[in-house]
Amino acid sequence: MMKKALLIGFTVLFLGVFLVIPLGAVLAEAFRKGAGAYFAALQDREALSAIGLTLLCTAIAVPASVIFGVAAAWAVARFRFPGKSLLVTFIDLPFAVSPVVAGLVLVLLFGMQGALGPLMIKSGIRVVFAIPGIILATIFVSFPFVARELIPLMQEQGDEEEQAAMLLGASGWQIFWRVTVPKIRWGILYGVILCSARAMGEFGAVSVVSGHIRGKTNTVPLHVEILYNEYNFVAAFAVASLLVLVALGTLAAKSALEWKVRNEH
Amino acid sequence: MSIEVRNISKSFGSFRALDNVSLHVEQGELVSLLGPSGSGKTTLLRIIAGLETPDPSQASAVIFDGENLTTLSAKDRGVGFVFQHYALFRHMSVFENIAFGLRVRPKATRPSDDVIKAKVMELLRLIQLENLAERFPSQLSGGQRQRVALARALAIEPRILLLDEPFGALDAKVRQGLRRWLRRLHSEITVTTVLVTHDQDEALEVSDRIVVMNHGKIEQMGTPEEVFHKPANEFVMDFLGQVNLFHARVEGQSRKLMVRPFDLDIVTTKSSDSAVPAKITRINAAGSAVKVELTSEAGDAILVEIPHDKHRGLNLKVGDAVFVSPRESKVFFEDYAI
Amino acid sequence: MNLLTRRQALLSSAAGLLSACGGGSGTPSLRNVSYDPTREFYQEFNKAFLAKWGKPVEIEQSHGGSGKQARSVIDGLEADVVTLALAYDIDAIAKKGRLLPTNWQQRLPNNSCPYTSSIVMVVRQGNPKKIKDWDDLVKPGVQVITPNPKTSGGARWNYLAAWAYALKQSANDESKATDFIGALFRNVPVLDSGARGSTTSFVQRKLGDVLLCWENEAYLAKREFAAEALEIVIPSMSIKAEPPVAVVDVMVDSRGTRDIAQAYLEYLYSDPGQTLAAKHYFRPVKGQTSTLPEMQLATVQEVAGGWTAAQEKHFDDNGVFDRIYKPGSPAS
Amino acid sequence: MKRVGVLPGFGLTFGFTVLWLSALVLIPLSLLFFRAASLNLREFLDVVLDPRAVASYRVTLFCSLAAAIVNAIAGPIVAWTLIRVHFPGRKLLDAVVDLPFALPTAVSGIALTAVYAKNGILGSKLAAIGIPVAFTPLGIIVALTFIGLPFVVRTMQPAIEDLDPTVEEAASILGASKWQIFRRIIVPALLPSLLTGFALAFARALGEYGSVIFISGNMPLKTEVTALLIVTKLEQFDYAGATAIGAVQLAASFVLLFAINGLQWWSARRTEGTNA
Repeated sequence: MMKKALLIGFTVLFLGVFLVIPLGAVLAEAFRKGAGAYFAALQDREALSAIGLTLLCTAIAVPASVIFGVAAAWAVARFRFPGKSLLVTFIDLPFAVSPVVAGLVLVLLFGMQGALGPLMIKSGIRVVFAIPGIILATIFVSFPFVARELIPLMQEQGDEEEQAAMLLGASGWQIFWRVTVPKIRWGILYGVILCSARAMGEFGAVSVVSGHIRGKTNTVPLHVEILYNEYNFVAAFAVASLLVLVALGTLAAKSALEWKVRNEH
Repeated sequence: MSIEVRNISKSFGSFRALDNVSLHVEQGELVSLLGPSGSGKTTLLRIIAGLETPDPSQASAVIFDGENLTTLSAKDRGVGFVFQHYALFRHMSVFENIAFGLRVRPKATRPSDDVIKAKVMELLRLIQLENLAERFPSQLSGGQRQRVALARALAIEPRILLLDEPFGALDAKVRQGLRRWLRRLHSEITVTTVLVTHDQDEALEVSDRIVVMNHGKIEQMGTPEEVFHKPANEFVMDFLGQVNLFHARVEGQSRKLMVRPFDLDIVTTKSSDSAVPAKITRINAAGSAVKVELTSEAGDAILVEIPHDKHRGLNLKVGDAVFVSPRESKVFFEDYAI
Repeated sequence: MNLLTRRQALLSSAAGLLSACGGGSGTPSLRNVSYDPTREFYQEFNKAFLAKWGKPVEIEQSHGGSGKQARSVIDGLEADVVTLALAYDIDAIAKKGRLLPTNWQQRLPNNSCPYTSSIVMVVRQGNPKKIKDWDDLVKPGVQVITPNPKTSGGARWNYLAAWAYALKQSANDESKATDFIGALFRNVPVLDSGARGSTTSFVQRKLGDVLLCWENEAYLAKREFAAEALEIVIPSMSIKAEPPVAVVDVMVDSRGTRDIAQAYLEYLYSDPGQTLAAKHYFRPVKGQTSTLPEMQLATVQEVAGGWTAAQEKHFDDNGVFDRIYKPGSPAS
Repeated sequence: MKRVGVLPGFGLTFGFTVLWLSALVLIPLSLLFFRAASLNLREFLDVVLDPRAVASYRVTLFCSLAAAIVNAIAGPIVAWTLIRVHFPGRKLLDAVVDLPFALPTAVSGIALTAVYAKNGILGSKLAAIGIPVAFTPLGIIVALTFIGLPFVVRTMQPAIEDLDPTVEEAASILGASKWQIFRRIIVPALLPSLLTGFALAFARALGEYGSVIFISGNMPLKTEVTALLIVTKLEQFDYAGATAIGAVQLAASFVLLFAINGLQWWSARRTEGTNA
């Protein structure tokens, strides 16, 4: 009992100091002028356009992360091969790369002074300072999440169930869909939640490649920055709190799903 | 279906798990691979199943009924395999676990749902778990999980059945019951079976033949009687039961002498030259025989097993000075039998 | 290639659908890439221009740090006109990006600056530290808030205003002026990366005693944070900040927007344009009289021999500003 | 390629992984080195060994490590509590853990600065007892702890969920003490994910920009982080200098991640070895 109280106390205190109070600061500012101002900020035309673009980026980045993550985790956790540590390190690299650098390399690649840029711009393809660049930047910063969630999980779980399935005559896809996916679904879900949160919240890299064109290439975080720089703190934090609500919403959805699955059993 | 393993070696890095092993298992036999951990028995089993690939060599082969399977995937070998920790599909019910091997068959050969259901129910009856079909593995006891794993392996009507330490994770009582059950089951369905174990009692009780392994090599193959009563060498003798070790001088030379406890006798008077004086330190009369622990003058600990009536006749007490003499002549001098 | 274009088109249209924003591909668009403090001004100016222009056109605004915006244009951000904080940034577009001729400043009146501004001081209610002029900023115990000149165009104007004053006080003795700048930055507790970040530090975080900022920003802050009752201090002299504008030739020619781009910039010099600039606390350059107080202003040309020289001498690596923060120097 | 493992799909998954990584990570990042190579060695060294650059490495490294250590200690406790201990509000706290990912880093920076500045709700109390947070290295550590926390908690949660409670029970029946259960059963099972979380939190902190610049004060030599130095170079149109520092930072992150991953494989192999 004592131990439980200690654990709860520590968790509440730590998360409180580092997460809950800053979150409170965001929400308090967002509602400083009342719910009317809050909802007005969300219905602004440019806010809506930023939300749309952010949803689009997320809708592309998350499936990319899932497909990559499952493939990478399968290769890394199920086989022994030389250079595995190196491969895992490369998967981690996008986390370590400064968002500023991540944006910069896209500019170095697709910018007008870049390696591929002049050619692509001549053929009418714009990557940086247009939506494809924003999507690429989002994918770059968010794609390792599912892989990173799954690799330790699949290593921990081992592959005896898969071996058993194989000995029972199951093909590779059958093993994957019927045995592995159910085993790792919570890992995938966690990965998806993290990946979508990160994809929606990415600021640094997207900021470099966006061009900040109002109503066109502004994502939600960039829109927040603009509002903040206009001293429109209420609107800035209102739009930012939207991202918090999305994060809370996905977690609620996850809990509901967990509950449902548990009750089915 | 018979199994033939020829000249198989397997290394993990610098560790040599199997060293040029050959083995033959007859149709319908139940063979145990017995050895301490690290002896290579599990590796051999996994190579037969196709879960490991042997070190490449021209001479090596795994042959089922004359068909060379060395390069065939585990998926297509038609082997039933039971893992030490069962490897049940944790998200599937008992029913679905057993049905899995049938459900994943290609459309052309997949039985209908009714046939699958009938087959699974039959297997559930065989493992006496008819009532638990809808349970999940986490809701079963260890022994129940073990039986589900076996039923799952049998569902695909395997050509051979491989069991990796099937009772290793269970407590002694359950293990006893399952052993006997496995023996009965095997006589009912007579599928060629290879079982890996490090428990000599288990091997002696269930096997038609025992393969004793050590350090990646086969030390001896034979019926339980053969390996127990005619051990090929010191390791086999030591591994298959308790052994007393004596240091004796024979013909002027120092020799090592190994005798099983029930091959020794206790006498109160020095009856022969080979009788050794010793003092009784402990008497345990519980069990099928009376176990008497003694200490020789040289300070060696000696264990002797005598029948209860003999014990009563001698009226032994702790602290008594007695003599221990070999009853049987099957002992080892270093590495040869006399 | 074809596939890619189509996909890109699909993506853009998907974004368009999701964002429910208008402006179909039929309407021509004009893109103005500008710096941070002009947001409010161009919002109003664009409306006025659209009314005058009469034909349907969509004006797209992009705001950000001046240097960053210039870099984006060099790297391919399609801008029909650039309206930035310093000539140096448009020079970079001309030299590094080759998107407009290097003599761009001669193409519009007043060195292509349709409005000017200067640097002033903002203090708290009642001016508790009695700050009147630049000398007060180097006193011990006074904390000065200014962004980092290496990352902020506005901060470079702040710096040069102080430099101009120091040169004048020391009768053009550069080593004394350097000492003065060093002493000033020793009083800077926090270097924000942008001008509006500094304002926030000063107003919201209550950091520092005096904020150096654009004149127009000072009036905006005073209005936005009315509750703070901020006061504006006009120093004895300051710098004439000249934010220039230019048409980006390569872009307008490829997009067919030269006419409207040219008209757009010329409208800045018109009476309505100048009135709007004055309304947003910029100093108009033609006809209109400013409501802002008279100030003694030096130009960059006078204090540093132009932007290229100023950048090289003061702000590039190992320039005067960097030397303030060398290890072992008093400010470090 | 020699590989060990009998399950199918190695070629497909390995090929796809390598292809995707190359297109998205390796080729773009190699451009960084390519561009930095436009400097000659002397110029390169001048840029990357400049005292201010070196000071920024020190600040970045120290604060990142401190934040990662805080997370590596607090993260497992938080993750364990959120999964194993049931109390009202648990779900809500669990949800809040994702916050640092969801909030744009700039918003996080602003919110943290507001809370930890001298006039902030926590900052005022801490400043009163002589611990100023915002605009000091401690402020950077706070921001980096905030940024890195979800990495540790979220990588550990599936592993904790997967940890079979019956194993712990079995161990306690076998007479193992709490400490033995912890050391012999829980630690080996959770160590890989803890190390992963630590590595990611650490690496992420090394490159963090948005949340740090608001709370750090950005004073050269004291609280200026390396990412800011890169931005500073870019503002001067100095791509070569920016990419040179970026390349150094990337190389350092890579070496650190590689070392930690290597350590993890090594420890995994060691535990495998003792089990066999």
